[in-house]
Order: sequence, then structure tokens, then C-alpha cells
Amino acid sequence: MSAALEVSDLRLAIGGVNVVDGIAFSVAPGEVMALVGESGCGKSLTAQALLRLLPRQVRQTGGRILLEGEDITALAERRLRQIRGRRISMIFQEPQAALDPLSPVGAQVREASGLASAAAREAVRRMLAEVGIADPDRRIDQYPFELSGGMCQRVMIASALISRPAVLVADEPTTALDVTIQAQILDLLRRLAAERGTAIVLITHDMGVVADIAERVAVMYAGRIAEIGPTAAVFSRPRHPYTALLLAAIPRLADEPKSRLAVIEGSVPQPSEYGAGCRFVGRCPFADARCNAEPPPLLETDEGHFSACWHTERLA
Amino acid sequence: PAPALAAPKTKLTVDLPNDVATMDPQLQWDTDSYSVYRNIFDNLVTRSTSGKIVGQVASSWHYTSPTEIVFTIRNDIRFQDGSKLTPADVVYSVKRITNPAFKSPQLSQFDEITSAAVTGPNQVTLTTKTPYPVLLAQLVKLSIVPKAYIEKVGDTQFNLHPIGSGPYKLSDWEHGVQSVLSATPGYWGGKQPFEKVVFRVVPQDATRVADLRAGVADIVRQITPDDAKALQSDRAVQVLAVPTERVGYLFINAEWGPTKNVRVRRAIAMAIDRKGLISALLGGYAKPVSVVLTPASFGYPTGIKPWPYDPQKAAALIKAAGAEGATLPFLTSPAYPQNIIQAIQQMLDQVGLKVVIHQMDQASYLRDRQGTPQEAGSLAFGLWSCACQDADGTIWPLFHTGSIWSKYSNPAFDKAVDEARSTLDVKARMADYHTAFEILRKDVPGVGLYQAAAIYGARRQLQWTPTPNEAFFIMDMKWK
Amino acid sequence: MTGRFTPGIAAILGLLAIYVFVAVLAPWIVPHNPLRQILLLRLRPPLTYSPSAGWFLLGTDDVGRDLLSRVVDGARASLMVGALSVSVSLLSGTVFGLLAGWFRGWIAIVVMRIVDIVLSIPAILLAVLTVAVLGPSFANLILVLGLTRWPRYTRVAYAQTLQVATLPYIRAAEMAGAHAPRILLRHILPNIAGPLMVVATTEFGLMILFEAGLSFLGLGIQPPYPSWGSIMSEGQNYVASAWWMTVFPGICLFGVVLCVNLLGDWLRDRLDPRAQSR
Amino acid sequence: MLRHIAGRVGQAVVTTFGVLTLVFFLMRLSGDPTLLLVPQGASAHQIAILRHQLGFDRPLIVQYVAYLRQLLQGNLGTSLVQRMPVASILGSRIPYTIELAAGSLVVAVGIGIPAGVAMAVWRGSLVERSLAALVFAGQSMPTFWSGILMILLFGVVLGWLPTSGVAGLPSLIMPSIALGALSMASFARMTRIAVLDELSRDYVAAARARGLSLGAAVARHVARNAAIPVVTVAALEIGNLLAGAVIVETVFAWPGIGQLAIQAIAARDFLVVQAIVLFVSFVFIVMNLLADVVYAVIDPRIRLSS
Amino acid sequence: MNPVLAVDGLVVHFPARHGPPVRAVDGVTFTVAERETLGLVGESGCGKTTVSNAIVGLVQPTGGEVRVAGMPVRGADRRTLREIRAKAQIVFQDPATSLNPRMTIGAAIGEPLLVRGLARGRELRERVAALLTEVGLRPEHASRYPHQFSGGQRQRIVIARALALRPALLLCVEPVSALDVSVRAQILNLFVELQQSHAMACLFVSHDLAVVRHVCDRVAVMYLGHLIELAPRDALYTTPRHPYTRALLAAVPEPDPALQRAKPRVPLQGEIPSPAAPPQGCVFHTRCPMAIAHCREEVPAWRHLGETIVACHRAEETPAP
Ligand SMILES: Nc1ncnc2c1ncn2[C@@H]1O[C@H](COP(=O)(O)OP(=O)(O)OP(=O)(O)O)[C@@H](O)[C@H]1O
Ligand SMILES: Nc1ncnc2c1ncn2[C@@H]1O[C@H](COP(=O)(O)OP(=O)(O)OP(=O)(O)O)[C@@H](O)[C@H]1O
Ligand SMILES: [Mg+2]
Ligand SMILES: [Mg+2]
Repeated sequence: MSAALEVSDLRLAIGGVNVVDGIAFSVAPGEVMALVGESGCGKSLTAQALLRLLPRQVRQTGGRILLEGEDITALAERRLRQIRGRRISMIFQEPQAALDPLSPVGAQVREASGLASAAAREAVRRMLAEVGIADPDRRIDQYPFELSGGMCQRVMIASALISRPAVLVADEPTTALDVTIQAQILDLLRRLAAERGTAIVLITHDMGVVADIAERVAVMYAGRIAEIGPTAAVFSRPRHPYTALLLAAIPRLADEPKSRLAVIEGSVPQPSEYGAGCRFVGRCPFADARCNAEPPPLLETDEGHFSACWHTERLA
Repeated sequence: PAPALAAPKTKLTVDLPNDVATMDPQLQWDTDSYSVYRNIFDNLVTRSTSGKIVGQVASSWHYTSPTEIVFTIRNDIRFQDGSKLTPADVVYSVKRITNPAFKSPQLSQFDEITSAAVTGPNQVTLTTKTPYPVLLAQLVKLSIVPKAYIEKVGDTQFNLHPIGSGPYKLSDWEHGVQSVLSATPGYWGGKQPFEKVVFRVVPQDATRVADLRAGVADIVRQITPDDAKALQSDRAVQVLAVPTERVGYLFINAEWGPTKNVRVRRAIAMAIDRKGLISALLGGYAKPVSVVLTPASFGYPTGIKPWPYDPQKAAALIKAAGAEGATLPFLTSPAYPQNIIQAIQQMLDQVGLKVVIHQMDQASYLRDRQGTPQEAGSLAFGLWSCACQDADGTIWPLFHTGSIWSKYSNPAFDKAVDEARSTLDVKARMADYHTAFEILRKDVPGVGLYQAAAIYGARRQLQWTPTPNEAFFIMDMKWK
Repeated sequence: MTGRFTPGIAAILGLLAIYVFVAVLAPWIVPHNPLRQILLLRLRPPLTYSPSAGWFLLGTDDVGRDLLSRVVDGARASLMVGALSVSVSLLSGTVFGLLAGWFRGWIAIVVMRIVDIVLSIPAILLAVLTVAVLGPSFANLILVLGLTRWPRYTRVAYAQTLQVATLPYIRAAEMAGAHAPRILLRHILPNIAGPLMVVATTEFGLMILFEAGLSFLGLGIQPPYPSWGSIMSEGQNYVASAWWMTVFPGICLFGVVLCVNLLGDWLRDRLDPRAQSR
Repeated sequence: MLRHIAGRVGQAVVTTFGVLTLVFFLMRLSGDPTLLLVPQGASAHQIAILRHQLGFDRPLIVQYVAYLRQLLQGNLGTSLVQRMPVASILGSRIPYTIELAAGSLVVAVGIGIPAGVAMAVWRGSLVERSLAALVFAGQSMPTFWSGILMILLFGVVLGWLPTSGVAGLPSLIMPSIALGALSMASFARMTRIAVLDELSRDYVAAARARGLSLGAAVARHVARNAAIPVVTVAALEIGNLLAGAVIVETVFAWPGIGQLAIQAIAARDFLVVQAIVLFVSFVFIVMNLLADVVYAVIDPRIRLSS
Repeated sequence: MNPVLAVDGLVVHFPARHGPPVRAVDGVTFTVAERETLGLVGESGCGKTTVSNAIVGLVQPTGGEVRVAGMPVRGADRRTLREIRAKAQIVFQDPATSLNPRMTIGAAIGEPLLVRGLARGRELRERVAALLTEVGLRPEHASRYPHQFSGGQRQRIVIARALALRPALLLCVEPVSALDVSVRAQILNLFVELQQSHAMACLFVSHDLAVVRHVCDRVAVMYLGHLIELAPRDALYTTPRHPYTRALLAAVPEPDPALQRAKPRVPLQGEIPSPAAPPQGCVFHTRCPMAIAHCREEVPAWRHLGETIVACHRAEETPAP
């Protein structure tokens, strides 16, 4: 089975600093892959790079992005326009902000379909129904402000999926939503991936969401992938100290109340503070001279489970 | 854009700096309004090109007593609505303008008249309070209006749609844009030189000059001496200038401040280089005067020498008066030529005074200048014209005790001008004015600077001699 | 706001510094007395030499004053007009805006109605009217410009205050027990200063132009003292015959307006974080 | 919406009343026109008589009440200087004023808005810099100067356009440019900021992620969103174009109400000034109401939530 | 023993420009005792923030009563309000906007002491230094500005400022929601430490049930302006009585794939109604899987089931855990 999306050695730079530094992963059709990491580690930039919609200040300095086997890194803007929304699409964190407040939601969904009017309306209506919007005939002509956050996110999803793209990039699609609505949206994404075979790159910083929906997970730290592997394996046997500490730092319903949580001392380095070696070095309990000097490569530790740490064995 | 050189042009386009304020000739007396309505109305009497008072609606007149004058009215004049101009119209015109309820701003020019009556088939008799020698000169400004028409339509309608007996009638008045006059057929005074006259309103000096050069206008009123000089290189246009009865003078406050001291006032008179001013700033378009009056007016004295230009002596005098470095407020408004005022300021500064210019808008300027001596500042520049070409209209209001303009009082002067005002004897009046000007020379409540010129720019083909009273009578013009 | 300066902004600030420098030093660096008239040498073109009076590099004006000296000296008046009138309106406008935005209720209603009133009289009319009442002097000129322009600042200050007042740190200051004056001055004012500065820079250039307009109507800087506006309005009748009278002050004015406006745009882009991305 | 409009009108009445009051007293503080109406040689007594006849010796508050009463009857009064109904004086000027305002609005909007959009879309490029130069040029020349330069160049030297006057479209061109230049700058800056603001929003990124080009995203989504602040500026600018055109009108001999206002102030022709101010605030009100309507047309949140 | 905080029938309505007022809080009653931490949970817009704002007088209640240390907040004049705020302090959600960007953090922390005239000069500096140390920062940080700190450090600063007056009641409004996972643990640890060392009463507002469970003794659940369940921590998490509480607990994704995927997956249907037009009867009935006709008509009364108080007509039918 060939990957729907394959990213290799992606590098993104802002003013000479590689903010995203050699990321690689692939997603199979129908698969949900999660990209987790703390704020500022480069998740959104990666997502934008996948659609070649980077902010002006950000330049791609290396790497390839293969969409269904086709390298899209070198494509001209005109060709890209035919790819965006058709073969790869994206949904955003704040559903209400990501919709034009002044045009009806139906029109915005239709925009992505590339269809002519009469057929389009019916297609949009069906798509809205498919993402679970009750009464699509009425909703189609309504404006974003008349819809709740959850419904707006469904509209976004509808507009992203109406052209049946191979890949859906979802950048924190549920962070702005309530937990009960989040559960609905995650269910929907899961179903769509399964039914339509859409490959989903789900960006989040919520380990719970990852545990809920992702088959595989990539943990990012400061612009690099620290660990990547099947979700169950990463959660049960983390092979990177960052992942391990992160999981320990989360309060769980099963924990003893008011117990001391494990903490990761310090804070994420700014891109300007990146050193030559491992970027987690300032906060890592295992850090030594080698970690400071040399960035650890991403090595397979178990079947399909990779980790970028010189001290993987100490976590076993 | 109007074609510049169409040979037999029947239309004349005139640029005026301001719109006609009123078409009712008895309501407004500014040069621009007058330039237009002078052509719609005939006056009781008028001035010939040489400045002599001659008849217009009145064919002749004579005094029956020092306070009674009888006019013979022409009977071949018709108003533009076809009705005949009668003595009753003349009487009505006088009564209308002298009726306080009518609130004519010209009231004070005519309020010596106590009665007007039809005293014969073609006769009107005017009576004055006292013998009033300036009466005829004032009557030059009295336009004759149609009694029946005004009584029918009312003052407001009359103002909007005036009817007179003059050579032209108003055919269109676009406020703020232009007034269009067209020739009245069968005018008693002869054939009009142009079928149509358009008076456009162009406030900006530079724009009027541009209009003239571009051929948009045929004649423009009021251009600066510098523009006049510049226009001389343009072969398509000519500059028409005439010395007027308007006198440029410097007012000096004799009742307040450092200038209360007569020595300071004399020093000021000696500090000003009239000739320098005229040649440098007025391009020679003005003539120096020795008193606050122009030779175009009755009463201009011969043999009175102005204070000589002598800055050293002036400085010494100021030192002697202990006024060195004294601050003199110089009131002015944008209506007056700035360069002259600034030049005067420098001249006075050079003899040891400190002149501070207070420029304000015209209404505020008048309020202060006509206020109490304390408010009136030490100096002010003025351009005075009474439109009557008589000393009475100039030095009486400017320097007589109690006049709002006067910040000066001298009983001897008052006596002289009062006497000159109430006798019809020309010789006696001349003598009185001589005395008065002698006193003014000694006391220096003001300094006469120059006789201002009216400067017009016109297409080269236009033939016209402008008059000292700045009347803009189209009948006197023609294409070459 | 990071303190990163582009070469462009450095040039702008440099040029402005030169202007200020020249304006301040005007009395010492002018080649001639800017008020001294030589009537015989009026309206001379640039690069005129007179054996008795020396060089007139930019020519002379209509009463024979050295134009270069007047332009240099006029910088002072023009920049002062800009700076002072902006200060007056900035200060009063901000105070009203702060009060209205903080207390809201009837204070805001009254203040914002007055703002509407002043804004709906064209500034030039209001200025002419006020000069007519107060009489023209430098102080009154400043006052007039301030009086007609403060509502612009009030609007911005009001909107910004409303916005900042909802921020948690203002809540925190209330919780700390701070009284209104402290909250307004220590917490709100510093945080709305940015947008106000942006308005102020735009207004600075406008005020200089405004003074020129008033000079044209004869109500600007009192003669014989020069400002760029008054020099240009004296020169407007000589645009064809003595172009130098309007062109040189015009260039100076253009330069200043350009610089402060660019500065304002730069500030705006710097201060608005959203304008930085995408 | 109706209630909203009623509220707006209520505010407008208060504003107008305030403007009128302010101008009424300000005018009268600056003295009265009597001195300008009398001939030069009038005596103090004659001046006092005329002042009394004109009613300026009454207490201000009495004059004020009398004026308001007259106004409530729909009577703007009669000009002291021109002895004509103020309504007809104003009426003859308003068409010209509207003509010039429309002309300069065409210049301001026609150049300013496209320039602003271009400056935002090509932010930081040569395009932005050259347009900025144009905008700043428009904003830093005193109009009396640029006006006279244009007259000399296009009127006298080249003879393409009439030097002054109101003869149809050709004579409207130069004054419109001179007056429109300043507003053009405001529009360009405002548009630039508004568009930049919108471009940074998520929905633009979302639209592009759907396959729209930047141009299409601007045309379909950004333009309307950015229009809202621009409309606000437009409402203010139009008011300024109406009566703020004093200098342009003077230079080009354009008989608008700006020139009339200045002349009326100079002549202390109170009723005319007051009527002009009334007219201008009326226009402001209409413009603001119009802006409200435009908001409602553009923005469904306003349209549908009432 | 008097509770430190007593909220009794609190109602807060916000007038709307068009249409009916927003019923942000509609009759909420609870108390917080000394040394106790009460958690307040619920979904976005249910009125959590409004309740806390009403407690310190940042919004005026429409009805009901709030007493802080016995002082009524409603109708309090400026001086009383100041006193109440000395007793009750707030920590806001977003540490980035909770600090004035143009004020050093020393000045920010010292402000409550300074403006109340409690300390100045050297003494103020010393107390600020002590507070900084207490929250795990260094005294020399006092002269820095907020932007020079990370999010977690900023939240520490905000907590230090709230502690400056030694309040009897600390309101924490979503104090960790804006923080990164790794930093969140630091702040929660600090919070638990402070609870023990300061013996304060706390109201801990959050939508994160795991966090609330971690730090609270009792938990109150709100839905659409109403309190629907109030129970001791363990009772709530083991035997939730209200269907909404149960749905909420089910919707929280556990960071453990094994556990999470084993959870029954019955997400709530439908959207949260608008607080401007809340449903008749039980406010939850539009989304409630157990709703019956009765729920649509009558507002459920409070029931005491063990230590739990719950507002549900069918609370007794709750399946045992
Ligand atoms: N337009 C931009 N200009 C400059 N820097 C940017 C821009 N966008 C992102 N960055 C920087 O790039 C880095 C990665 O940003 P990114 O948005 O990818 O983070 P993220 O992982 O998505 O964080 P979050 O969880 O907060 O969304 C951050 O340091 C951010 O400050
Ligand atoms: N000042 C206000 N004016 C009008 N409505 C308000 C105001 N403040 C809050 N509301 C409304 O009151 C309701 C409750 O708001 P509140 O902020 O208390 O909710 P919350 O539970 O804190 O939500 P969140 O989790 O999103 O912070 C919401 O519907 C909100 O829109
Ligand atoms: Mg992100
Ligand atoms: Mg909240």
C-alpha cells in the first residue's frame, strides 16, 4: 500500500533559523496520524507547508512532500491551486474564524467543490448532511454567526472533504470546542477516515485526543520529531524521555488526587536558543555531553516505532 | 473655454474678485457689486471721463437756496419693463435709501437729505439739513429704481430680478458663479458695444490672471502690480491702469500708546520712504501724495509739503521722545497688501521702534480699528475711498473728533472741516481744507502714502479708459 | 514591539533629526536675517549675488528677503505648529477618550456627542471661526488646531480604552484595589499609547498643511515671521514668475510630511501584531 | 433596524443641535456684521442705529431663542449681506458642491481604494513603495499650490482644460484632483490597513486552502470584510469634501458652499453660516445613516440580528 | 463554622441589545469552607467565569446574594468592595493578558500592597521578593517585564500577585488551560503546595475534569447557568448522578489508548442551547439521553443522594457504578 502523504526531511526557516528541522513521516490512506507537541514546536508550520501555504516570512529550505506519490514541493502556484482543496485540504483550529463571516456557509463549501451551481447545491447539501448537520437545507444559506462552534467545524470539514481529497490536514480541530462537542467531531473524523479512506494528519497538543483517535503518533519537540510510532506503543512504552515525562505530567482520572505530578523543568527553547545538539537537552534528566554536541538521529527501536534519543535504552 | 480671438465678439467676459452682493443698487456699495449694477441702472448724475459731474437721469440742476436743489428729469427714459421713468421714481429712490427702516448701508451718505418732492412736470427738489456741498458728489451713487415695480414685487424680489433704466438688463444671476447682462434694446443713451456681458466670480488673483491669459476672460478687475508687470510680456493682453481717488495711508493713533507723543508720530512720518514703496512694491502704478487725500478729490491742497524721508532725523526724534524700542501694534487684515505693511514695519523698525503686526480677519480688524483708542492699535494701513471725490468724505470721518475712525482730536481741525462741510462756496472750502491739512501735517494722526491705481488686465483688442471712481461702465468700452 | 530597525526607518529618523536640528539652530545658521527686506532685490531668482548683500542661494521673496533664511527659519514655526498642536490635541483628546472609555455611561455619551459635534463641523471652518473669535496669535493658532483636531484622538483613545479595559490585567488592578486615576494612568494609558502615536504622526503632517491653509486665508503665522505655509501663501501669486518662492518650502514640507507619515505607517505595522504575519 | 435608525436620528438631532448652538455663539462672540454693512464714513450713532435695526443689540440668548423659533418654522432666514433668503443662496451653491464632492470622491475612491488594496496585497514590494510615494505626494502638497500649478500647466500653457469656472466636466477635472488628492491618501491608507487586517485572518488561509488564488480570495472574501472600516472613513470624508473645500473652491473659482462659508464668516453673515453648518451636519447624518445601511447590506450579522 | 464564601441563589443576567437578556447565571447556590477547594466545571458559556466575577464584584448580580467572609458583595460600596477584594483574589486564565505588558513584574506583584498602603520602599521590595520566592521565581526577576517570561512563569507571577494580600479566598479561573502540558504540571504542583501552606479556601474553575479532580475537594457542575450537581470529589467521579455529568466524564479523552478505547462511546447529541433562550423545564433536556416529557415541563428540584446534591428528575434511577 502506497502512502497518501509522505514527507521527508522537511525544513522550514524563519530568518535563517530552521524552525522546523528535518521532519519526516508518512500517512497511509484511511489512517489517522497525530502530530503532537507543545505550543510553538512547529506543528502549524508543518501543516501549512503540506499545503504550500506558508507565511511570507517562512521559507522551505529542504525536504520533499509527496502527495500520492507526486512531489508537490516544486509545483507552480497555478498547479498548486488545483491540488489544494481537491487532493489535500485543511481544517483549522477556530472554526468560526476560519469561515468568512460575510458569506453563507453553503457558498463557502461550494467554493471548494469547483462545481457549477445547480449540481453544486445538491452536492453541498449532501455533504453537510454527511458531516452530521441537521436540516442542511436551512443551514446552507445561513451565515457562520448563526451556527454554533461545533456546526462551524462541521462546515469546515464539509468544505475540506467535498472534493474527496486524499489527505486532510486538521490543525487542532477541536481545541476551541467543548469536550462533548469534541467527542462528536472526533467521531466524525474517525468515521470519515474509515469510510472514505481519507488520510488524516491530526495536529493536537492533547494526549487524550491522540489516545482516542490516532493510529500512529509523531511527537514533536522544538521543530524536530522526538518519537514516532503506533499510538499504543508510544503511550505504553515511550522511547523518548520527553514523551515519557509528558505523559507523566498529565493528571489522570485514575491518579491519586493532590499527588505530585511529574514535571519537566524549564520551558521549551525559542528557535533563537537552539543549540547544535538535541533540543531537549536543557530539560532532559539523561542529558550528557554527547546530547549537547550532536543531534540524535531518529532510529527504529521497535517495529515501526522510532525515537531520536541517545539514551533510548535507559527508558526501556 | 472661450475662443480667444473671434473677431466681432458680441460677448464680453469680465472676471471680478467677488460676487455681486446685491443687485439692489441701494443696498450695497462695494466695487464688485457696483461694477455690475452700474450697468443695469442709471444714476441721477454721473461723472464724465474727465471726472466732472454731469447729468444722467437729470439733465440739469440748480440751487434755489443753499439747502434746496432742483433737478430737471429727462423724459425719454424707460425702464427695462417698458414703463417710463418719472420724477416720482427719482423721489421714490431718494426716499427709499434715506428711510431708516430700509436699513440701507448707504444711509449715512444720503442722510443730509431731509426731503424729496416732485415740484413740477419734470422737476424734483431735494432739501438738505444744512448747506451740503458734497451732495452732488454723493448723488453720483444714487441709482434710480422703478417705484411701481418695487412696490409690486417687494424688496426681495427686486433684488433677485432687478429692473433699471440702464443699458443692460440682468438676464441670469447664478450666485457665486456669474451674472449675465444683456443689452436692452432702444437704450436712450445709445447703442451698447456688446450684446452680452458676463461677470464671473474669480476670487484668486492668480486665477484671474490665468483666465485672462488663457482667453477665458476678456477683462479682469484688480490685479497686482507684479502681475501687471508680468502681463506686459504677453502680446495678447494689455494692462489698463488709472490713478483712483483711493488713498493709501497710514493711520497713527494719537490718543493711545507711544504714538500719543506727537514727536513719535512725526518720526514715523519721516521714517517712511514713499517713493521706495511705490517703485519697488507698486511697480510705479501709484503716485505719492503729500496728505491723506488724492488729487482726484476736491480739496487736495497745493503747497503742503509732506514730512521729508529722513530716517536719521526720525531715529533721533524717537530717541528724544524716549520711545526707543517702544512696541507699536500694527493692526491689519488679509484685505490689505501684505508686502506694503511688512515694508512699513521694517522702515519703522529701522528707526528704533518695534512694530508688531496683528493680522486678523476683516470683521475683527474693523471692530478693533473702530473701537476705543486702546483697542485700535498704534498703526493701521488703510485704503480709503469715499466714492465722492471730496475731502469731506475722507478727512472728516478719518480725523474728526468723535468719528469712529478717528483717534485724534483737535478743535481747530474740527472747525475747519465742519465749516467746509456747510458752505457751498468753493473758494472758502478750499481754504478750509488747506487749514485742515496744515493742522494734520503738524499733528500727524495719519500719513498719506500714495494714490492707489485701479489695475485691470484686458485683451489687447478692448478699448477702454478706466475712471478714477472705479466705475465699470460698459458703455465706455468697445472692441478696437 | 521589537526594536528592530530597517534601514528605511533609520533614514527617516535621520532626516527628521536633520529637520529638527536645522529648526533649532535656525537663528545661528541662517545666512541672512530672515526678516530683513531689501526692496531693491525683490523676487530675485536662486543663486543671485549682490555685491552689497552677498549670495541669495534660493533667491529672494516679494519684499526682498533671503528665501533660504526664511525657509530655514520657517522650519521652526512649521515644526512647532505641528508638534505643539499635535500635543495639545493629543493630550486633551486622550484625556477625554480615557475618561469616556473608562467610566462609560453618561460621561461617554456626553463626550462622544461632543466629538460628533466637533467632527461634523469641517475643520477649516471651525478653525477660521475660532481664529476670528480669539484673534490670531501663535498661541491661539495652536489652540485652534488643537480644538479642531482633538476628537480624532478621543475616538481612538475611547475605542482602545474600551478594549483594554476588558483585559484581565485591568481586572487585576481593580482587584489590587487601585483607584481609577492609577488604573488610567499606569495601566491603560501606556497600553493605548501606540495607536495614539500612530494618529499623532499622521496628524503632525496634516497640521503643518493646515497652517499653510490658514496662512492662505490670512490667518496663519503672523507676518513677517515665516512658516513654510506662510512663505508658500505669499508666493502663490508668483507661482509663474517666481517659482522658487513656493517650490523650496514645498519641498521641505513634502519631506517632513513624508517622513512623519512613513514613521506613522512604520509604527502602525510594528504595533499591530497581526499585520506582521502572512 | 427601525429602532436602530430611530436611535440614530435621535443622536443626529442632538448633534445638529449642538453644532448649531456652538456655531451660533462662536459666531456672535466674534462680533457682528454691522461694521461691515455701514459705509466707511458712518458715525457711531448711525452704526448704533443699524445695529439696533438688525437686532444685534439684544441679549444673545434672546437672539438664540428667536433663531430657533424661526428655524422650527422651517425658515432659514434672510442673509444680512445679500438680502436674499438663505435657502435660495444655499440652494444655488449646493449643486456645485455636490458636483465637486462627487468628482473628488471619484478621484479619491477610484485611485485610493485600488492603491490601498495593491499596497496591502503586494506588501513590502516595489509596487507598495511606488504607490506609497503617490499617496504621500497627494497628501503633502498644499492644495492652493498644487491647484495653481495645475491651472498654469493645463490651463494656460497646454490649454487643455479651462482655467476656472463651472463649464461642465472639463472644468471639474482639476478641482476634483486637487481636492481628491488628500482624501485619496486617506482612502489608500485606510484600505491598506483594512485589507492587511483581513488578509491575516484565518478565513483567508482557509479559502486559499480550498484552492482559491490570493486574487480570488481578496475579491470574494477580503473585499467585503475590508469594506466595513472603509465605509466608515468614506462617511467622514464625504462630509469633509463638502465644506472643507474652501481653498480649492477659492483657487478654481468654484462656487461651492466652502467658499460661501468662508465669505459668510468673513462678512459675519450669521444666518448663512448657520445654514451651511446645518446643511453639513445634515449631510453627515445622512452619510452615517447610509453607512449604517451599507453595513447592513454587507454584514449579515447586522442585517439578520434585528 | 462560617463558610469563607457563600453563594446563595446567584442570578446574573446581561441585558442584550436586541432580544431577551442573556441568562448567564440563573440561580446558583454553594459554599466554600475554610481550607476547602471547590471545583466548578462545565462547558464553555455555562457561566463559570460570570460566577467568579460576581463573587469579587466585577459584575453586578441581578439577584441572589454572595458573601465573602460574611460581607455581602451585592450593593457593596466602593470601600467595602475594596475590603472584599483584599479577602478574595483572582487568578485569571490567560497569564499573557493578566499582566500589564508595560509594568515590571515587581511593580505588578507589589501593586496591591502599594495602593492599599500596606508596604512601600524597602519593605515592599522585600515582600515582593518573598512572594517571588514562594512561587518558585527569583527575587531578581522583579525588575523584568512580562514578555521576558514564559507562560508558566507568568502564571506564577499572577499567582504571586494574588497571594500578596494573603487572601482568605482564592478564585482560580481556568488557571492552567492556556498552558502547555509540561508546564501545566508545574503550576498544578505549585497550587497544591500553596493550598497546604496557606490554608486558603479556593474556588477552582475549569472545564478539565481531570485537573479538577486533581486539586479539588468538592466539585460543582454547571450547565447553561444552572448548577446541576454538587458532590464530594470521589462521589462525583465514581457515582456521577446527573446524566450531564456522566456524559461529560465520558467525553473527556483519557491519555491512555487502552482505557480510552475501552470507554463506551455514546457522545451527547445536539448543540448547547443559547443562554438567551434556555429551554423550558430542565435546561439539559434537549440533549439528555434520559429525558422524558416531565423534564420538558418542570425544573427539577434539588435532591440529596448521599453526599451528592443533584438536580435531575431521574437522579434516583442512575445506574450504579
Ligand atoms: N508568520 C510567522 N512569522 C514568524 N514566526 C512564526 C510565524 N508563524 C510561526 N512562527 C514561529 O514558528 C514557530 C512554530 O510555530 P507553529 O505555529 O508551527 O507552532 P505550533 O506548534 O503550531 O504552536 P501552537 O500549538 O501554539 O499552535 C514558533 O516559534 C512561532 O513563533
Ligand atoms: N459582559 C457580558 N455581556 C453579555 N453577555 C455575557 C457577558 N459576559 C458573559 N456573557 C454571556 O454569559 C454566558 C456565560 O458566560 P461565562 O463567561 O460566565 O461562561 P464560562 O462558563 O466562563 O465560559 P468559558 O468556559 O467559555 O469561559 C455566555 O453565554 C456569555 O456569552
Ligand atoms: Mg498551531
Ligand atoms: Mg470563562
